[in-house]
Amino acid sequence: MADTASSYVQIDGVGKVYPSPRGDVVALQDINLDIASGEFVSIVGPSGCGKSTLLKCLAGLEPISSGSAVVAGKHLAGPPDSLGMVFQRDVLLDWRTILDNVLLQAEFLRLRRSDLKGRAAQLLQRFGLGGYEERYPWELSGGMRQRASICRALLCDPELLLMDEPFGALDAMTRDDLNLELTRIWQGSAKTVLFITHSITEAVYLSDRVVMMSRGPGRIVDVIDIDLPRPRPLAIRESAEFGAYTQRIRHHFAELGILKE
Amino acid sequence: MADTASSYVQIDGVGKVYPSPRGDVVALQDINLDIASGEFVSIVGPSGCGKSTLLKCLAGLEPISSGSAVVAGKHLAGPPDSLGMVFQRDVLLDWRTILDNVLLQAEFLRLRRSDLKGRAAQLLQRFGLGGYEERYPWELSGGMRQRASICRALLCDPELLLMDEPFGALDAMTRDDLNLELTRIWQGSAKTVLFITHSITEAVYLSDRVVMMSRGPGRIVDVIDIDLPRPRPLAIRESAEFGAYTQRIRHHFAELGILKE
Amino acid sequence: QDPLTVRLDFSPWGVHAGMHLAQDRGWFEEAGLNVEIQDGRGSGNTLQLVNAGQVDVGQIQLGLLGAAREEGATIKSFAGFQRKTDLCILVDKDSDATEIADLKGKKLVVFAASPWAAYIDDFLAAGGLTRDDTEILFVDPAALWGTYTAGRADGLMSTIGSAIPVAENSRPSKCLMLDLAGLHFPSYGLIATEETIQNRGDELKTLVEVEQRAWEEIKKDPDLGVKAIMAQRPDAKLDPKVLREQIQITVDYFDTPATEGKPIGWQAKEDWEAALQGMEKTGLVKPGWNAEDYYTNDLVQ
Amino acid sequence: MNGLKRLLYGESRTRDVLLVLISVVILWEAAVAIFKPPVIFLPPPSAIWTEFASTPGIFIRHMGYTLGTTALAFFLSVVLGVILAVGIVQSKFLERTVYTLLVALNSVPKVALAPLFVIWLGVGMEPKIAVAIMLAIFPIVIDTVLGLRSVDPDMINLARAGRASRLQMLLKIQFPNALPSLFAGMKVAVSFALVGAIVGEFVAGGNGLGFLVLVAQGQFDTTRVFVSLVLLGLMGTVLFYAVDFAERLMLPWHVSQRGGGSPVEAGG
Amino acid sequence: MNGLKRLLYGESRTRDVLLVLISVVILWEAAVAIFKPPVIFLPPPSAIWTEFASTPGIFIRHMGYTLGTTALAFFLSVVLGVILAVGIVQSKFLERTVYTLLVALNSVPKVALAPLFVIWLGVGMEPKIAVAIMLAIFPIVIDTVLGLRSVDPDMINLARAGRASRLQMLLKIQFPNALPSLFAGMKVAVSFALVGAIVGEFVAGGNGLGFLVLVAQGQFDTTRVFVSLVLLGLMGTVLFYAVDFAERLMLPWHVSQRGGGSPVEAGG
Ligand SMILES: Nc1ncnc2c1ncn2[C@@H]1O[C@H](COP(=O)(O)OP(=O)(O)OP(=O)(O)O)[C@@H](O)[C@H]1O
Ligand SMILES: Nc1ncnc2c1ncn2[C@@H]1O[C@H](COP(=O)(O)OP(=O)(O)OP(=O)(O)O)[C@@H](O)[C@H]1O
Ligand SMILES: Cc1ncc(C[n+]2csc(CCO)c2C)c(N)n1
Ligand SMILES: [Mg+2]
Ligand SMILES: [Mg+2]
Repeated sequence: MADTASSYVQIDGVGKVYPSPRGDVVALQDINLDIASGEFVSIVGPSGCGKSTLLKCLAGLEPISSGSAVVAGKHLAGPPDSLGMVFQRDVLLDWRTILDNVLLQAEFLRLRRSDLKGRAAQLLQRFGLGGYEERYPWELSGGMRQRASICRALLCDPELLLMDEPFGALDAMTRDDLNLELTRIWQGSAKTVLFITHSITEAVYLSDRVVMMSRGPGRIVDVIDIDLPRPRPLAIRESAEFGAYTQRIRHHFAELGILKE
Repeated sequence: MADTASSYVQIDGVGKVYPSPRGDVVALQDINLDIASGEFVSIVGPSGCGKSTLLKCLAGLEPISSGSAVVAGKHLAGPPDSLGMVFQRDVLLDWRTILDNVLLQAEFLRLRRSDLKGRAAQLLQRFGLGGYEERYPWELSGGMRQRASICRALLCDPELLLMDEPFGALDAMTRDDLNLELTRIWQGSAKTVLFITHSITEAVYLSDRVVMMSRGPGRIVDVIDIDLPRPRPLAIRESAEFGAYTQRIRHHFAELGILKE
Repeated sequence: QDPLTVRLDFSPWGVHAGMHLAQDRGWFEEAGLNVEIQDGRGSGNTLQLVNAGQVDVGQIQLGLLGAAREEGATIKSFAGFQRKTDLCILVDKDSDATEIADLKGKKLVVFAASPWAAYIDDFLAAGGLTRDDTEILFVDPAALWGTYTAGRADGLMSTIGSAIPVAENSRPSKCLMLDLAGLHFPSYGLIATEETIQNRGDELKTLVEVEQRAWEEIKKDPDLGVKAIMAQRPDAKLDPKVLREQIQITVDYFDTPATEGKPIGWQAKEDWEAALQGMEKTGLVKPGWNAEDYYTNDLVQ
Repeated sequence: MNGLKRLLYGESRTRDVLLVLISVVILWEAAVAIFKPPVIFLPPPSAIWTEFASTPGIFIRHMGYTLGTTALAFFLSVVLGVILAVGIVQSKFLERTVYTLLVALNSVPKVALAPLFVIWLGVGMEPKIAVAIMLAIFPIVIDTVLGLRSVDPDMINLARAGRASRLQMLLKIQFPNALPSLFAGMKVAVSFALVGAIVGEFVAGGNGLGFLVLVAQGQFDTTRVFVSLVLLGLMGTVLFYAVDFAERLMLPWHVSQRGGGSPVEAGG
Repeated sequence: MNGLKRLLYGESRTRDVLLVLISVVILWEAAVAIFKPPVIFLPPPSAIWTEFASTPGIFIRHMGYTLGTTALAFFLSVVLGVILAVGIVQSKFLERTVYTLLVALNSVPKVALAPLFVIWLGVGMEPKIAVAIMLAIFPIVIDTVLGLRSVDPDMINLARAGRASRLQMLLKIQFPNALPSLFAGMKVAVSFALVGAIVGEFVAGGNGLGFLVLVAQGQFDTTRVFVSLVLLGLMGTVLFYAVDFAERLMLPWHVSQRGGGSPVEAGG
């Protein structure tokens, strides 16, 4: 566990219930997690276990039903300052070009567009969207849209980055490239990252710790410290240590007996 | 190549251009592909290479700009009969419960709802959505929505199944389960399946053939026959033959130099 | 000098001849008045505007003062030109209807806000009829005429001066007058609030004087009036033949026996009393009225 | 379950609306008491109430008549309007013909047309219904057309891939999607149907609140005019919230209805 | 680039609209020639044209006046309506007060209120603008409220996570999202602003097409009434398509505008 003193995120017994006329849904139960400043934490878990819900709660977008959460030293009440968020569904605004979609965050923070235009174009370039700046979202493929929404989250160099399956719609190779890119960006700026992924490999490769969640109701079943040296070459994924980590996570999944609840 | 006589899908020099005031986009160029009846073909390729476009063209949803396509013996003019389609974005109707969303296809085909209600519930159960029949789409997680849209496509037992990254939002384990489930359904009913995926493993595991596409403009660079015996246990993925196939595909990706165009 | 706004009863027609002639000839200016003339949207609406102080003077059917003062309006008539009752029911010119009883079984159209509306029962009663003996249809002025000419009604309740000349073209008609029932309703004249009469009496006096002069001229030659109206209202595309007849009828209805020989504008107490008695019967005014509350001759010379 | 209660806006909503109305009445009464305008100018609420209470039967009877015309015209407007909107969306030809004519027709004030209607159709209920429909149908058509056209292209693709017929596309995809828009149109239309009924009554007939207004105007009885106007305002408010209520019942799934408030406020 | 040309509907659209209008004129003329109704009933288009051609200057001058009132009232309605809608969406209190009052007010026919307005505000331009605004503002408010409320919750979350201020949320998310709806409201409103201007002219003033209608009605000159009505229809059509054109210019991104036709037809 991370040292409490330098914790950036402290989650204490958090529970979340979605009220519904068709029966309330307990999405999270007794979640405890501390994330140190600058730490890269991934969440894995079966579909519907509450990963997105946890992220939304931390982003201050969904009120938590019980427990308490502290982000950047403040009790959670609304979205924390300096947050970058990638949603599970790319949420691009139809009425803005890709470049303008990326610059949205700058506008929210009342930064000068002209100051950030260069950075936005550079990010798009690095994420393989060079030349698409002036196109509209509906002219892009699914994976391209997703990458654009990542650029938007990264634009203003946030302290906390919450990413919900950001690379889900990308092929393995593009994914590898962007994993490297993300690691580079993270290491260059000491961000705290909470990262949801379905790729166990990706989780282990990117993270300092991997949180394993389970369903019914959503809770944490394991937290795995990934003690691999950094920088990590892509080839580290072939190493035995790496395999041990992924094996441990796979084991959890097998135990949970996915789909056979 | 499949025998033309029993071809279910014949694609001949197909090209697709999206006209746009911001510059036309050549999404597909000179695509040639025959798919035999009952064959399972996967498409892999980097993000934005035109996979979804190809699928939409075959579904008769986008007019092709050049070349010709024959599906089930008929020249393509509008969607073919007996088509099941899974879109890259789960397209669930907000005003219908999950069960009603799944039953939509039955209504389109003027089948009796009551006849198919049992099958719908069973499909939902098998795809891990038992108990969610009466919920609305916005009450589901991303992966759950995607599974619901797969159930919808499968409901009426279509001859041709076009699936655009159906398992993209699922964790590896759920994915494995559903790969097995899909294989079972496919084998039990002799469907012709065209399947887009970002998982090379998945493509090789599921398919009779894997089509490798490349970008700028979208074209086919390789078609790989997967000569693995069926039924295939999940463990076949650890085999050397399997590894050779994935290696070949990975090699293609590496050659294409993703993101560094 | 503050303009003196005069609002007429309706869009241009013959009864406006006096005002327009005076304006056209510049007689108001000569007399030191700055008069602005507006077309109106019905006598009742003009009355309301005068009462609210939005305009200074109104030229309207004076009989409306009965109900208006009952509701608290503080206006008076200070000159009555056309003093004879002009409310009439138009019927076919060649119809054999000559008295009230002949209306039995007939279909009559009337505007719901017309002064006629209040008199229907008493009018019919004078001929031994009740409302059930006829069919009364309430129709807007704009549709009234079409309904009548289309033959959907046998009679149309209006005023003789405004209606008969227009009817000539599409359904030649004659009149059954309100006074057949012994009821009286003072016709066109000028009104102002008691306050205006008090404060701007001199101007009003001059106004009446100029009007007297104008009507004297028109009496001699109605075509002066026709030309003046058409000159003042070039956009209205008026029919000179209709205007001339309207002016003629207006002039014909200037005098009652009680005003014979009196100056134009002067009003007789007995005429007002006769009218108010009828209004009392219909419930338009309550008993205890005083005729002199409704008019003044102070501004007429 | 407090679902139904929430649907009925709960007590707090009804209370707020009542509070507003009561405050308006008090302010109005006070203003009249202080500035003492003549009654013929602006009567105080108390006088309006006294006038109503003196002959409530008459007002209620005429109100019933107006309500009947309004309801019938509103119903026909919705049916006709939706049919027209569907036609316009389905066919470029209809769009360029019916739509254009409708736009032109809607720009001609009904107060000017109503007299012609009376001349053509007589003094019965027909011209009133006609005028009310002509007023009410336009917002329905415009908003339904927008709703039918604003379908997510992916949903259209879904239906086409499912070999949905045009009718199915319409009934199962486009129409549910257009419902929120249609309801917005209906909210505007229900008020306009009432206005249309009154305009019709102004022009012909001896029934309805419009007729009462005319007669009272002719007698300078401003208080009586106001009784009818206030009753019209109340009727319109009730009709509007009836449509609003129907919307809440039928569209629990729409974002504008979910969670009972604006999404901005929820949890913020 | 034929983008602008397409925006201008191309020749084919204009041609269709003209075709429709010409057919209507021919049918009308034929009907009058066959059934020979009295002119006071229904004049033939040829007579209407002759009447217009005899004094075109007069009609055009009064049309200009009406257009001025309409444009000013429409502009004010849009500004006020959007402000009100924003207030209503932002605050439950305003929703329950302003909204309710607006609904009540909208149910009171303006033809009945207009005389009161003239009594209160005089016979100048004010009552006309007031009446036109009161007619036009309602569809704008209703449709804008729907648009502001129908934002995808994910977009709201996106803005909240970005720490957008309320104002930014409004300007950068809700408002663009409400634009298609606002335009639908504006299309309805522009017609109603014209109608309102006419209703205003009916009760006061000596200018505008409404005044010409009244004068002609007073002389039972149906042909002249029809000249004004036809001019009103044409004006309304032009104004409507002006708003429609503005929409095409400003909302190329919206599905209802993309690809130039209904998505159902595209490629199907
Ligand atoms: N708005 C909502 N209303 C009601 N229930 C909800 C809502 N959002 C999510 N849920 C429920 O909460 C549970 C957790 O959902 P969540 O989206 O957090 O899952 P997830 O772990 O992100 O899944 P996935 O990997 O499929 O995206 C699910 O059972 C879902 O049905
Ligand atoms: N409606 C459209 N208008 C213009 N261009 C489009 C449109 N749809 C797709 N494109 C372009 O066509 C190309 C192929 O897109 P497509 O969606 O087929 O890619 P894809 O292979 O499915 O990618 P992904 O894996 O990211 O989903 C892209 O360059 C995209 O920008
Ligand atoms: C009882 C009564 N009936 C009709 C009118 C209407 N009127 C007066 S002048 C005019 C125009 C004629 O050219 C019209 C229609 C009225 N004022 N009083
Ligand atoms: Mg999720
Ligand atoms: Mg795709």
